[in-house]
Amino acid sequence: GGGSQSSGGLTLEKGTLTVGMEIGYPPMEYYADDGKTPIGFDVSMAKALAAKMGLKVKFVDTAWDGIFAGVDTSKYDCIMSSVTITDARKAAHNFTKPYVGNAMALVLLKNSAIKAKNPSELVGLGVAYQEETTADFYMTDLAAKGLRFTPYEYDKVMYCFDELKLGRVDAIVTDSLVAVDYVAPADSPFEIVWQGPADEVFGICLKKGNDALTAELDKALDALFADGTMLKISKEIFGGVDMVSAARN
Amino acid sequence: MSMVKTVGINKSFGQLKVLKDVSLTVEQKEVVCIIGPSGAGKSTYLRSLNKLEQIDDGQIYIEDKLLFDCKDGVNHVKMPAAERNKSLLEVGMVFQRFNLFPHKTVLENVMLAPVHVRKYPDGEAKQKAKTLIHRVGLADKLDSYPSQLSGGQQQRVAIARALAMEPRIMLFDEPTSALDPELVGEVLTVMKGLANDGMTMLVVTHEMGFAREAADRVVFMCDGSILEIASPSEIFSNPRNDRTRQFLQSVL
Amino acid sequence: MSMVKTVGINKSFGQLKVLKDVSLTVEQKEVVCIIGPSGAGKSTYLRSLNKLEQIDDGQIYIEDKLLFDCKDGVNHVKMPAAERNKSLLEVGMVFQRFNLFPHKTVLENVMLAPVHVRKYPDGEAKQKAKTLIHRVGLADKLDSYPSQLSGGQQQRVAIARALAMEPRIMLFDEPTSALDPELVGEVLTVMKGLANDGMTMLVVTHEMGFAREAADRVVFMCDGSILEIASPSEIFSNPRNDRTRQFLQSVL
Amino acid sequence: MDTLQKILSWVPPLLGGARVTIGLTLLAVSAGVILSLFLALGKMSKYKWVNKFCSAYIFFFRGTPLLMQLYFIYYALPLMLPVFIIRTGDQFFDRFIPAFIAFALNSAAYCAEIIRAAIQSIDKGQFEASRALGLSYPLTMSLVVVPQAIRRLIPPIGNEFIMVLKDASLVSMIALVDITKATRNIEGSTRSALVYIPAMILYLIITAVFTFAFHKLEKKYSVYE
Amino acid sequence: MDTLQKILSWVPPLLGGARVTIGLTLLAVSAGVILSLFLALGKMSKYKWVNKFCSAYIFFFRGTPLLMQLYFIYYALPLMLPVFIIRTGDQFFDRFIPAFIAFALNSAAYCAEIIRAAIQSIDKGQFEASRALGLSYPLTMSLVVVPQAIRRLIPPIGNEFIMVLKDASLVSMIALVDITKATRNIEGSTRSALVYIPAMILYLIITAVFTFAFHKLEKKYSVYE
Ligand SMILES: Nc1ncnc2c1ncn2[C@@H]1O[C@H](COP(=O)(O)OP(=O)(O)OP(=O)(O)O)[C@@H](O)[C@H]1O
Ligand SMILES: Nc1ncnc2c1ncn2[C@@H]1O[C@H](COP(=O)(O)OP(=O)(O)OP(=O)(O)O)[C@@H](O)[C@H]1O
Ligand SMILES: NC(=O)CC[C@H](N)C(=O)O
Ligand SMILES: [Mg+2]
Ligand SMILES: [Mg+2]
Repeated sequence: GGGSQSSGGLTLEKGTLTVGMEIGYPPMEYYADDGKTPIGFDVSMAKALAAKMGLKVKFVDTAWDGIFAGVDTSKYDCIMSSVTITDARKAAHNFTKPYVGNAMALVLLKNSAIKAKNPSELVGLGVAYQEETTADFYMTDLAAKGLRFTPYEYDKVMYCFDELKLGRVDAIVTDSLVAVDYVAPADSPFEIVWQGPADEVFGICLKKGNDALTAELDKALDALFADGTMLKISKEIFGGVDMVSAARN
Repeated sequence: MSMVKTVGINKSFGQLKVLKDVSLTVEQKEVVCIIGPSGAGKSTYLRSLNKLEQIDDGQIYIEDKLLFDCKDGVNHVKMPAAERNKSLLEVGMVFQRFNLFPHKTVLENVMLAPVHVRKYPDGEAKQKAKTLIHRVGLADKLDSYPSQLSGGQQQRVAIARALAMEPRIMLFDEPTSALDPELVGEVLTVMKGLANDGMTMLVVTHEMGFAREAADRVVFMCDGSILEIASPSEIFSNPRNDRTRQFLQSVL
Repeated sequence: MSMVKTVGINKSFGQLKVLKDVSLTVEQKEVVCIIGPSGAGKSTYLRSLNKLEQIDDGQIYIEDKLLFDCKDGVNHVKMPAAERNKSLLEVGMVFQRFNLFPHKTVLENVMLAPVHVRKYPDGEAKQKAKTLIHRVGLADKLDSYPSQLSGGQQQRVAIARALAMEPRIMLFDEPTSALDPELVGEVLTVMKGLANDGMTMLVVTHEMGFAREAADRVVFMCDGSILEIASPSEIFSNPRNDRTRQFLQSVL
Repeated sequence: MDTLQKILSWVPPLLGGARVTIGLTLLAVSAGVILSLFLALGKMSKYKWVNKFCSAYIFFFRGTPLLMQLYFIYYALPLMLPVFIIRTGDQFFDRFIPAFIAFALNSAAYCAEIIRAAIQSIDKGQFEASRALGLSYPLTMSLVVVPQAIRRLIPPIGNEFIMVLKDASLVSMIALVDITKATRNIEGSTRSALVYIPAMILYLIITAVFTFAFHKLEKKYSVYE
Repeated sequence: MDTLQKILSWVPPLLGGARVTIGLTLLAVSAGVILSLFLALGKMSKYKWVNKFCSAYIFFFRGTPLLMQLYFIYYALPLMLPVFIIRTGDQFFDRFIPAFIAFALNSAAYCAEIIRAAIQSIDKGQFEASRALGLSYPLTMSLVVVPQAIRRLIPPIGNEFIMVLKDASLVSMIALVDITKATRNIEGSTRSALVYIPAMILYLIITAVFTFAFHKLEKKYSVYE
């Protein structure tokens, strides 16, 4: 594409877009059944973006704890890992425009005895979430406002769901895009009982001040929206549902 | 009645034949010394009397009672284990390296077996232990731990400990060879006292002076066989066997 | 010229005074035996001649050269370390527990110091080592490891190893007391040979037979002091000091 | 001054974590020692199958990472076989108990080898003297061997204790708030790594205190030496 | 049949993880042993400050959890002091090298105690005989003490090696794909815990092979015993 010449010099490794992601966040980024091939929404998007920019793409699996430090210390060009755009993060990092819509979600077991209809009714309960994520911030915020619950923090979101299934926590707070994937199977033991406002949109995160590459990525992203690629990826991943368009409104 | 009688004992460790047809009878109140070079099988013989080693072939009688009649390592004497063990209690043993229980005081060392094996009441066992410790000259060391005693003192405690079980025969396996030369005397004195009091004793030793003075008979063992049995005066002044003569020359 | 001369040596371990004003002179070609009870300080004295122990007070001369003149643990003889070490090479030592290097063969044990300390060329050191090993009767054990030898053989290797440094005086610290009685003879024979060849020797021993036969003078030490020095015949037949008499009675 | 105040405010959560770290360690090593007694005797047993089972147990738990054992016991096993789901009605214990089980099973394997070595280090002469005095095997063990082995056990068991104390940091993976997890929580909220300093000091203090305690204990059991 | 095929498909990623596990262990223990030589000699040194520094180093690394040391070296230190940022131009090495550093520094502390114990276990008589023969301290060390110590080092260093092999599972926390991380990846994508079984077996095989190798090595160095 047209950006190929201009983008080449902007990346850490010439000709390659190095993408940091916490692989293990289905359906956004996770490993295929072989345990080593990254797949998912962000993976497809990254490939399409790189193709648009005339770059090769390389994925770097990173623990979520430390993923921002990684981009700060230039271990990769950008993070495409379901990063929710927040004010605090914006102050410390560059972001592209949002690319997918998302909300905070509360997940319980089906037929749960727990009657909470939203997170502020989780008083006295054990709540699982992934550490250092927006779910963590959301619950920490509620705690600061006086909600008394027991937090259970995990380094991978999959353990939150394991824990709920085993009955060792009462509820999970997580991104709705993840939650829908876990409740989708017919025999899923989980259900989503609440979704917050749909303003928890995801963007690509870059090192503060890396404006040139941010601009290039935004340009390529716009192009993918324009040519329908984003919609196609969304429908593929989310069973025919369009989760992307709302992020652009 | 003989105290200990062995007939045709054989014993191998793997390929190595350590005892070859060893027959010996020790009469009551007799003191028999076994001498011989290192590796002769002296310790193995002594230990087999006490079931510390399992013999391959041969018979062992204690006080005329047949306890072992072995063929290819299998004992053919049918007898309840408890009964055999009871007979074996007639045999006391003193080791080269004392083998006192380091975590017990002198008194506890001597009392332990009478209380737990003979089931003597505590008070009685204690009284008897004290008497025995007194007899070996350590009345002032009742509450010492073995590590606080000299080698000679430890060996005397070991003798008292063995005597506390009221054995009818005492086996000694080089009881003085781990001792400083100065300390050998005190242990030999105790042993001579025992002999004088009529204890039956079978003593492996390198102390030719003791053998000469205290033994009724001296046995010379070499390469797993008994080569000569004689009175001390005979064996020391006029050994019949060449190997005996050679050995005595090297150690005297 | 005397080989070793010590004047007023004192040495303490903490509160324990182990050597008290020990003065002794060993002339060239003289064989001096030190006897005495355990804890007398015999080993400590021997080791202080070799800098294995640091004396507190007193003087040590080797071949009339003053190497140590100590006061309160400080040596006041100013001399390059290399020079002192060179003089100390005149003193060879044989230990009770042999202390051979277990990872080296017999030949390597004997060659090691000549090659690395005296810087002898390999070939020459090897030739000399072989001669010495032959002399102690182990020509067929050149490539054996110490663990493959009997105690007596090991001690003979240790003697050859010490001799390989061509010392002018040899110290022996109970060279036979870790040995089985049968093996004592072979070591004493080698030592007697050395004495006959004119080696100056200072020997701590419990072997009264050796002292009687080989020593020019016998020193009796007790509680850190020299109590008696006399010829063997004198000291064994007619000890002047009570403590000497008592000691000799207990060991003879 | 401000920094000091900040650090002081971290002390209560760190101490809360220390309770979990120390509690888990004490319980797991205690249970491990008891279990290991059977394993050690089993591995020295003449019954072939007892012997094989104990050897396999020890080989397995010493041959795989504790982290993996923890994941397996905490997640995999209950997910595969629901009988292994532990429900106490208290979410803290729902995770503390599996962690305790994993650590105790693991520690048992290490302690078993320690106990075996200690028993085998007892001079053969002690067994022979006991035999010569007519003591039965159980009497020999209980009156002569075990009392002597205990003193030799204290240093290596103390070592194992310190090992488990540090390995307890793994429970942060299953959302138990030990010292390490408390540290990372504070690190996350303050966005500063300063908290590592008091946390490491806390670990060092705990290690030192327990090392000292085991040293005292060893001394106490060495009167006779 | 299908299950078998599935399990077989996990073998390549698990073996890939094994390369990281084994590579990290080999490098870290080798570096640790070299470093530990200085620490051990330092701790036996008569220079007070050298001695104190080495003791403090050993106390610190043995007294705090490896997981915390890893977090500290990988996350906290570079954030506080940018000089500690390691950039190689290769993502794998960017995390492998800090992990290697953490493991080597940690292992050095343990190996130092092993080496010290081995040297101190050499019979005092060996030093005395060397002295009596006129050997200087360096000659005594290099010709007499170290060659003997080496054989005694092999079993405990082998043990330490196996320990590090298992501790290497901690690198899954910094997203280095060792065996444990590969296992967790497969667990995540298959949503089944079956993968733990081949993973544990792989660990056991590796442990067994290295145990055997160290055993052989020990034998080779014991000709003279
Ligand atoms: N448990 C054992 N296994 C294998 N060989 C043994 C065992 N016990 C003894 N032997 C061997 O049996 C032989 C006889 O040993 P024994 O101890 O009976 O000799 P000894 O006459 O008592 O010698 P010493 O004077 O050295 O005590 C020796 O060659 C010894 O190495
Ligand atoms: N390094 C040391 N530290 C403390 N005390 C020591 C040391 N070496 C020896 N002693 C003590 O010094 C005294 C003399 O010891 P030394 O070894 O010289 O005696 P010895 O005459 O050689 O006795 P033995 O016949 O037992 O060898 C003893 O009481 C001993 O315990
Ligand atoms: N990969 C993730 O775990 C993202 C979680 C969440 N969307 C956040 O940004 O904090
Ligand atoms: Mg014997
Ligand atoms: Mg001495």
